[in-house]
Parts: sequence; C-alpha cells; structure tokens
Amino acid sequence: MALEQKIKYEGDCDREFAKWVVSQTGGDNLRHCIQCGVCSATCPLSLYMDYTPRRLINLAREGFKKEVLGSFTIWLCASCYACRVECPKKIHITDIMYLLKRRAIEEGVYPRRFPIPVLAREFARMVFAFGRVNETLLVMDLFLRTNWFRFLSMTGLGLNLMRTGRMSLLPDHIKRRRELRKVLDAIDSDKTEAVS
Amino acid sequence: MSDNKQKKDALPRVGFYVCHCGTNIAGTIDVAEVQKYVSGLPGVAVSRDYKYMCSDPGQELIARDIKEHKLERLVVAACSPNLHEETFRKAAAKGGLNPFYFQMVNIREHASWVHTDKKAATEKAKDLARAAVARVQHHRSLDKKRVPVDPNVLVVGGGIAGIHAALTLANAGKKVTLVEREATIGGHMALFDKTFPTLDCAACILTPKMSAVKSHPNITLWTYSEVEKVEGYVGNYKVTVKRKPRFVKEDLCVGCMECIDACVFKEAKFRDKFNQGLGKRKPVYIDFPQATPKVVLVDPETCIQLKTGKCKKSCAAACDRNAFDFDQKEELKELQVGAIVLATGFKTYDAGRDPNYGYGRYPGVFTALEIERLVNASGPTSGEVVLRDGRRPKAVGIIHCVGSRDEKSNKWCSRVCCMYSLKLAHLIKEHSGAEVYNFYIDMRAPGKAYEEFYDKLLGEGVHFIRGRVSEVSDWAMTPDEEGKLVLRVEDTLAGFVRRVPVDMVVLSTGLEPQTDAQEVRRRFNIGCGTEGFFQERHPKLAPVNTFTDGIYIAGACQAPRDIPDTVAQAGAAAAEALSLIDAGFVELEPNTSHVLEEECCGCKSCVPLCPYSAITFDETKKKAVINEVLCKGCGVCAAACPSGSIVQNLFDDEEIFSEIKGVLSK
Amino acid sequence: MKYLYFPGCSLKGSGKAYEESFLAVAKAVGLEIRELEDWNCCGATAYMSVDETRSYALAGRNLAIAERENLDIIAPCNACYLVLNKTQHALKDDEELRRKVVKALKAGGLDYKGTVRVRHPLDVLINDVGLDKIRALVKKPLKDLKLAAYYGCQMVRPYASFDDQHDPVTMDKLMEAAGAECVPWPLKTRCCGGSLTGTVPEAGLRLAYILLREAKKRGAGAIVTLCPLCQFNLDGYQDQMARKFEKVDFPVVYFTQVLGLALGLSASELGIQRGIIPAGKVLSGAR
Amino acid sequence: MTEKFEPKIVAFFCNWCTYTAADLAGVSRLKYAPNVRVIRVMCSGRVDPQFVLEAFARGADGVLLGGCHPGDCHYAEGNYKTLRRMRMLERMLRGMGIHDGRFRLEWISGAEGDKVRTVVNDMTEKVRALGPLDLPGKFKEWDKEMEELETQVNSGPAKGEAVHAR
Repeated sequence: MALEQKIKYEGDCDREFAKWVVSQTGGDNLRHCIQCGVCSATCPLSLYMDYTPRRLINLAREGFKKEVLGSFTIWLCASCYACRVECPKKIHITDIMYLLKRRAIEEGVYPRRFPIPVLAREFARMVFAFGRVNETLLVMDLFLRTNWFRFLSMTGLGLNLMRTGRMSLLPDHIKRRRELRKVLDAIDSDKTEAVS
Repeated sequence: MSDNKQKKDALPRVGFYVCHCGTNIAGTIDVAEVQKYVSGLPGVAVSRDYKYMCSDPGQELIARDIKEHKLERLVVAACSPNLHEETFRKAAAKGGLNPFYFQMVNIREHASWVHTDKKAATEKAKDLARAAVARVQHHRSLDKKRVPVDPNVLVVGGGIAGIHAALTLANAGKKVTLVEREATIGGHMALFDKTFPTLDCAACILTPKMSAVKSHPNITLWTYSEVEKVEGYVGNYKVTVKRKPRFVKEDLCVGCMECIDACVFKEAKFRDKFNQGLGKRKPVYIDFPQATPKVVLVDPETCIQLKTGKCKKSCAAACDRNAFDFDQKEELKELQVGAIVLATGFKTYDAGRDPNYGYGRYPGVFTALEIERLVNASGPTSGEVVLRDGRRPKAVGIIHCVGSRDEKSNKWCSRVCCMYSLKLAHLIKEHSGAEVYNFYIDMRAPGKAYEEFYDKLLGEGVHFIRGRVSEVSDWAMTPDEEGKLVLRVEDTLAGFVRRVPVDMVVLSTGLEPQTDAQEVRRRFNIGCGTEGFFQERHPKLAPVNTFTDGIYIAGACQAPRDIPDTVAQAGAAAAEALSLIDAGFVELEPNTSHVLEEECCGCKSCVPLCPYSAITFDETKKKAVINEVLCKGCGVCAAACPSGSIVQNLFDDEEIFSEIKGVLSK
Repeated sequence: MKYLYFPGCSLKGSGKAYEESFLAVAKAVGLEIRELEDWNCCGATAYMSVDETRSYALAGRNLAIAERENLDIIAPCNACYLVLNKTQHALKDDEELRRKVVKALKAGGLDYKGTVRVRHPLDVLINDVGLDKIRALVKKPLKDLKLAAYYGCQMVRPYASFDDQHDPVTMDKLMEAAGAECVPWPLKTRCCGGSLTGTVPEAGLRLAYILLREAKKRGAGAIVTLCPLCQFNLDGYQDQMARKFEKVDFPVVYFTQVLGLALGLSASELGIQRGIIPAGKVLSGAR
Repeated sequence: MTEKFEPKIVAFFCNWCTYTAADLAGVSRLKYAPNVRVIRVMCSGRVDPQFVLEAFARGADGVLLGGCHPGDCHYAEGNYKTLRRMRMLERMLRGMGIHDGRFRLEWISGAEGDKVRTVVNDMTEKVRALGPLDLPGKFKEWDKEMEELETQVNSGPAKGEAVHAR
C-alpha cells in the first residue's frame, strides 16, 4: 500500500483561479456556500464523482485549481439543475460546472479519452458546419475517436434504430449557413477578448 | 422670511464641540480641520475637539465652558441624536443653559462610518456643522412637557413571556390585564413534554405560573380575546379589546367536563388544533387538562345548536351549574393603560412548503410539534411514539433547519431547532428504543449546559450526520429500504452520499413571525424588521423597547428565542414598564406646534389635517387653536399653513431655513 | 391560436415519433402550427461547455428569426425548451452579454429584442387549449391504462414557469383527461442520465434503469414522457440494462402519443411503431 | 481629467423611519456617496414644499425626501399628506424647468439601512449625469441682465417708440 502525502501547502492554492471563478457569471455568490451538501445529496451522479459537488465548490473557492480542473466531477454533470434548485444559498452550481468545463478545455487539462469533452468539441464543430446535429453521425464520430470497442457494442442499438426508422445517415443542414457562421465568428470568443 | 428675531450685530455666543469618538469619527474625518473652520464662523465663541464628548470629562468640559465663556448656544458634532442627544442636553442644563439651546450634528452614522473618501467626509462634516451653528441661533428656550402616566398595564399574548411579564408586574402591585387570543394561556410551551437542556417537564414549570396568573388579584385574564384598537400615547393608552363568545359563562364553569361526555356527538371527530391534528375533539371541548382558565368552549363551526339551532343541547342539560349560554355575543371592552407589553410569540414554518420532504404526502413524516404531542403523556397517544397507523418505528430521522437558513424560505437560523431536535432525539429513543439519526448542518448549542446536553446525546448513541437532506421518498434501491422512507444526504464529514432508510421522519421546522404580525404591529404603531419580526429600538442598548415610547416587546415576537431568554426578556420588559409607571409622569419632547394668533387668518385649512384632532376652530375669535396635550408634534399642520402662522417648536421654519442655508452656503 | 414550432435536432432523428404525434395532436385540438423557418440547433447541454457567449448567440438566432413573425414558439424537446428560455433570461439579466450577442446577430443581419415567449406543449395544451376542451375531444378514453408520468429534469428546472419543481402535475392531469391513470411515483423529475447514459454507461445507464424498474414496480404499464433524450435513454438501452442489471422490457411513450390515441388518431399517425420496446400491445390493450 | 462634478444633494429624512435607517446603514458600515446632507424632521409631512424650493434656490443640485412606508407613519397619516403635496410640487418643478431626476421621494422603513445606500448612490449618479443646477449662479446672471436692461431703459427711450408700462 503506497503511502501518499496528503498535506496541502498554501502554495498549492491559486488565489487568482479562485477570484476568476467568483468573477464569472454564475459564480458571484459562490463564497456564500455553507457546505451543507444538499447539492451532492440531490445530484443523481454525485456517487460516481471523485469530488462531490460540495467539495468541488469548496476547492474552487479556495483556489485548488489542479484538483478542480483535473476532476471527473465537472464532466459527469448532466446539467439537470437539481443542485441549483435545492441550494439554500441560490448558488448556480450548474453554471459553475460549465465555466469550469470551458476552462478545462481551454487549458487542455480534460481527461484525454473521456467521451464528454470530445462530444462537446465534436458537437460544436458539427453545428458550425451544418447548423444542425445528426445524432447518428455524432455518436459514430465520437466512438471512433474515443473507444472502438464501445462502437462495436452499439450495433444492437443501431439495428433497432434502423428498424424503427429513427436513424438517418444524411447530415441535415440549415439554408443560410453563411449567416450562422458570420454570427458565430462575430463573437470574439471570450478567451481572446482584452480584459477590460 | 420674517427677519431674524435676534439683533443683527449681537449673535448669541455659540460653543461648538467636535468629538473624535476614539477613531470612529477621527479615523475618517479631520476633526482638527472642522474645529478650526467652525471657530471662524460668526457667533462661535468656543470651538474645541475632544476624544470622547459623551464621557464625563467631555460633559464637564461643556458645563465649565458655558459658565466661563457665558455661552448662549451649544452645538456638538458626534454620533446620532438617537444615542446622545439627551446626554448633551443634560450637560447644557448642568452649565445653566436651557437644554433646548442645543443642536446635535450626526457625523458618525451619517458620515465617518459610511464614507471612505476622507476629504469629502471632512467637507460634509464642516457643512453639517455650519448648518447646525446657523440653526442653533434661532433656537428658543423650551421646557419638557410632563404628562401623568396611568399605572395600569396591558400584556398582549399569554405564552410564557406574557405570563412572566404579567406576574412580575402584578407582584409589583400594578393592575395588569392579560389578553390571550386562544382559549387558554400557555402558548407553545403548553404543547411540550420536556424542555431542554435540563429535560424538566414543561407542564411542571408552566402550570404553577398559569394558576398564579389565574388567582392573582392584580391580574385580569381575558382569554379568547384580541386587541381591536389602540389610541392615545405613552402613559395614556385607550385600548379596545374584542372578547370572542365561548357560549359558556366563565364564572360558572369549573371545568368538570361532564358536558363533553354528554354531547350529542358520541365520539370526538373534529380536528384537535391543540394536538396538531393528531387527536380529535368534540364541538364542546377544552384544550388540555391544565388549561387556564379551566373553562370549556363551544366551536361555532361544528356545534349543531350554533349552526342550525336544532339540537337537544344534552351538554347544557348535563351542566348542573347551568353555565351554557348559546346566545352569547362578541363583546368590545375598553381599558385605560399607561404601558403595553407585547408578547405575541411566533409561528412554526409550514413544513408543506418543502415538497421534497414529503410532509402531507408520506404519513411517516411528522413536524416537530406533532412529535412534542406524541411523546407527551397527556397527548393523543399518551406518550407512545407510534406512527399514524399505530406501528412502532424502528428507525427515526430528525431533519434540522427545515425552513431555516434557506434563501428560498427563511434566511435566518431559528436558534432553537438544534436544541429541541436533541431533546426529541432523546425522548424518541427513550420512548421507543428506535435508532435515531439527526441530520444537521451546524450543531448550534451555545447556551448554558447546552453543549453538555449535546454530549449526552452523543453518548446515547444517536447517529449525527452532518448534511442537509435533499429528499425524503419511498423508492427503494436495496431490500432493507423496502417499505421505508429513504433520506438521501451527503455525509459531508465522511465525504460520500448516503441513503438512510427510516420509518419516521421528524421535520424540525424553524420559527417565523405570526401570520398577522403586520396588522398587529400597525395596530400598536411599532416598526417591523424586513422579515416581519417586531423591531426593537436598539439591538444592544434597548432590546425590549420599541420606537414608540410606552410599548415594549418580549420573547419570540422580536426574534427566534428559547424559553430562558424569553423569560429574561419578559422580566426586562416588565422592568421597563415599571420604571415608566413608577416615575409617575413622562417627559414629552416639546416639539408640539402652536398658532400665532395675530398671524392666523382663520382659513381652517389646518383643522382637518390633524390625525389626533388636536386642532379646533375658535368660532368667536375666528382663529385655529391647537390643544398642546393632544398634539404629538408631527408638524404636518405647520407645513400646510398658507400664512406660516403655525410654529412647531424645535422645527420652526426659520430654524430649518437657516439649516438649509447653512448646509449649502460655501 | 397560432404558434411557431421549434423541432430541434432530436425530433428529426431519434425523436421522430414525438414530432409526428405532437403535430397530429396539435391539429386535432385546433392549434395552428408552423415550423420555425431555417431554425438551427439550440446547442443543448453540449455547446455551453465550449463557449458561453457563442452558445447564447447560436440559440439567439432562432429567437431573432421568430421575432420577425412575433408568434410564441413551442419547443417540445426539454433541452431546446430550457436552452431557449435560459438564453432569454441570460440576455435580459446580463447587459454585457446582451451587447455582445446582439452585435453578433446584427453581423448576420438579425436583430434580437427578446419579445417572443418560448412555451412547452404541455403549457399550451393545459393553459391555452384547456383541459375541458381536451376532455370533450376525447373519443376513446384509455381505460385501465396505468402510466408513470416522467417529466425529466430540464422542463421544470431551473425555471418552474408553469408547473411545480418538485411535484409537477400538468402531464398527470392531461393523461387523466385521456382516461389513463397515473400511478404515484416519486421519480417524476429525477434525471435519466442525459448525454451520459450512452457515452458513460458505467454512470448513466443505472439512472435510466432505476426509473424503469421503479415504474414497473409501481404497477405502471408504460412510462409516458415529454423529452426525446429521456425517451431514447429509457427505450434504447434496455438490451444493455438486461446484460448489466436485469431484463426490464418496459415500453416508453410520449404523452402526445397517448393523448393522440385517446383523441381517436391511428397508431401509425402517432409513430407508436417507432418504440424499440413495442408499446402497441400495452396501449391497445387499454382500448 | 477635469475635476469630476460632485452634485450637492439636500435630504429631508423623517426621524422615525428614514433617519433611523440611515443610522442603521452607519452601524452596519455600509458605504455610500458623500454627496448628501441630511436635515432631520419629525415627519415627512413636516416638509413644506418651500423647503425644497429653498434648497434648490440655495444651490442644491438635488433634493431627496425620505419618509415611512404608507401605513407605517408614526403619526398615522403624515406620509399620505407628503405624497399629495410632493406630487403637486413635482409638477411645479417640471414647470420651472427643473428636471424630474433632481427631486426624489422615497419610502424607507427603519429596518431598510441598505435601501438608504442604494437610493443615495443611485441618486448621486443620476444627478451627476444631469450636471449642476446652480440656481444661485443663474440668479446672478439674471440680476446682471436686469441691471443692464435697467441702465438701457434709464438712458432714455429711442425716438417715437411707445414706452410699455414700466
């Protein structure tokens, strides 16, 4: 049993990261959390998370950037908003999970072959290209990139969908694709915007 | 504007003092600069700054300066007049100066504490000081008005607070009227079996006090009654009380309860509010054996005779003292009192407002008050802790902070739920031997012997799980959850989510203001906090006073509070009332208004304005006249008088105009 | 009563039956429905993880197009319904965000003022059409059909605009109007796993399985739902659940299909045959 | 950057509610703009519209009147009379060309310390945006103009021009 040193020195806290989280929309009343744990209790996926939502909120406001951005928790959030509804301090925990996901993608620290971040990126690319998403193509593209074996085990589902006419291999797209691209490109993405 | 009454050249000699208040003022305002600036203003004979003006040396400084420099006016720039106006008026009087030749300048609460820009705060202090110096030159010498105080007292609310206040006042020889809305006094405490932290029985310590109230010669007890209207002012309140009909003559009934057995309804089938709906009662009933007064009452909504008039009235027949009177009507009674103590108590949070806890949907979910009745020997199950279907629970979950510390319902901590949850945990364990779980966020046990009580519960093997329960539901994941209520919670100390199956759930609901708190406070003309609890004059210096002189508050009507603090406050409120009554008179601020007869043209526009009808019209002299005893000094008439012939002392037009000029002239 | 209809990508793909039954029922109760011209994907739960401002501009384009015709939008899919509403809220509350999104939409020749309301079909059926009118139109009440009413999460959270967040009842009432009975069921709004059920089955599959198992235990014949992703997660992975947990074999239908049957519409019109677990027997058994 | 315009605002606060709320704001150490000078009156009903006009005439850029919420007045009805008077005064001020934002009536109870902070900050910014009113300065200008006119008239009317009533 390899012993592992668990102490944290103040150097491990990144105060800037803590301030950044609080400055983002949705993160403003993060500091008022009384650590009651109702978010973890109501979250249907907290039992799979390495840090429960409550613990993650505390780590974020203390500035433990490495643990927060490297956690599975933010990627297991199904954005069902139960935590936001139950929170006695009205903290928008779901929005905080989103801004942490964006930061993790930005800094490239998300878990490599974990499907969800790849799904998000592929989803965005498909929307930018066609304006609409074709579920079948998206799922196939996702599993070809992350988990070959998983793709094979989905054949049963594929056949069922074909049988019931719920599968279409032709990518559907909007008419004015250039218009949508102009809109999306017009937004200088949050990252490059000069900090006013 | 009528020209300045004082001769132009000889302005009255003004003494100006600016207080450092330690660093509270000096920390933000350059007091030396203010002192130097004011010393140059016209009429200022003395200008000093001092570390603590309100201290004895500070006040002596004023008295000595008045004598030595023959000062005729006094201005002190320090804290809010609500705090030390009286102090400096006394200091002026000690120096031989009429106390109303004094004007206070608020540069602490209104300046140094609320501004960060030092230069701007100093400029503001100088402007306000200049305004006060200009204003004080128009002040006139006045003396306080004395009004006699009626020695009787009204106590509203018959809970433990009202009972203790009434007894304290009565024992001091004052005539007290105790008005209680329910049919018996005792309030919430009468519901409890035991009280924390000593576990002594609520009835044992409450009943003697209730019977003392009943038998005390100085206390008139009006139960099943409510205060309708309050008029008058400190020392002279006229109160109208509505006495609801019991349909039973109080002086005849001795509470033998024969009539209840004789009632046409053979079993009790109506909701028993006292037992929180767990028990049933008949149309004629009494709340609990030790009810005070021990008199039955008839519920008009369920009694056939009162609803239809066609009942053989077996109850009246069974009463050998002939106490029944079915055509009793509502009565209005008037009384004169000098002081009023409000002890109207609290309401518990409605557990139905949290649907995820399933109160009302799952029969196994109870509120804390329901459990108080279950564990009580005189309760519906004579002390047996059983579920609504009679089963004995093997596991019980107590959820703290229901409707407390939650932005979506009540933001505040209700202060008593942790302690009563510990008490209920002990009683449930003692009565049923069940496994008991307490789900808390922070275990708050701050009082005397409170932490020791928590320690006792730890020793008894109660499971304490730190986490707020997210839901109570009846779907099972494992076999031993079948047929149980499952509580999903994150055990934040263990670090993982747990599903705890129990048979009974107790919701420790928090305390909130009574539903009619707003109307009651308007009736007594006192203020309310934003949440709805009554507003005390000052949280530390005057916790049982209100902004209305002569009206005092005690107990949970002012904020969530446990029994020891409530009784302490009840005693404090009684003491405040006694000090008012024993003084025999009360000095009223002389800021009443009067009419300058030579200038009044008799247009009568002021007469309808006065809410206290203090203004009458003298038909012979064709002039308006203000009765200065009735006038409360609001100044509404002074502002409305077209010819400016109504003068309000201390707030005369000239004084305010000079203040405006002073504040703005650079 | 004229409305714009925002189908969303799912209703053109795996949720085809929801579109068929919704359009059929809408016509039957007299709603005038027109598909939103050139609508684009709302971004669902995925896009927000990539770029917040862009995701609001993406959804905002649909709102801007709808504002040209100034009609309420009906968004049957929970995710689209939430994202479009969340966009309205965000652009109303955050000045800075609004400025950026409006500027971006202008670059595409669109302007956004936020005047159009985004409605759920349940809200329209209950509040605009009204239960009485629907009861009157019911021709074949589905007697002794027991259903578990599953609302999913994003319809009631975080904005509870027309129903209760913990114990919604609008779909129950509608099913009762159709003659069916809704069994008491505490998992009405518990998440089905969303995008995790398919992609991270170690976590997501169990959530869907819990819903099916509990509904079956409560004596329901089928789960009735109002979200294409929930229907897909509950209906599509029952083979994998059989391998991992136990065989469930439990039909999952849309509330518009059940209501359609009660209004006398044919099974094929309502896409009943599109269920991977056949629902025909349970639904017809009731007639 | 030129000296930022600091508006001068005179406030009449009723003793029972708004003045106590301002004290509460002080006790709670809330921070707000230093542009307001408070004058205490026993009831908002004591504020004579002439006080407001006098404040403007003496150089105030804004006037704030704080009273108890309707129904809370310590003297039962004082604030109702304030409401009536100030609605009329607002119309008069508009007639005189004084912008709406310069006079403001707010109901602030004794427990709403934070409302004092938000109202004072908000009003300071709004009046700052309106810029200085500076009636005393205008009065001087108008006086100068009158004097010039007077010297012109006294130096004799031009030939044949009808002299209007002086």
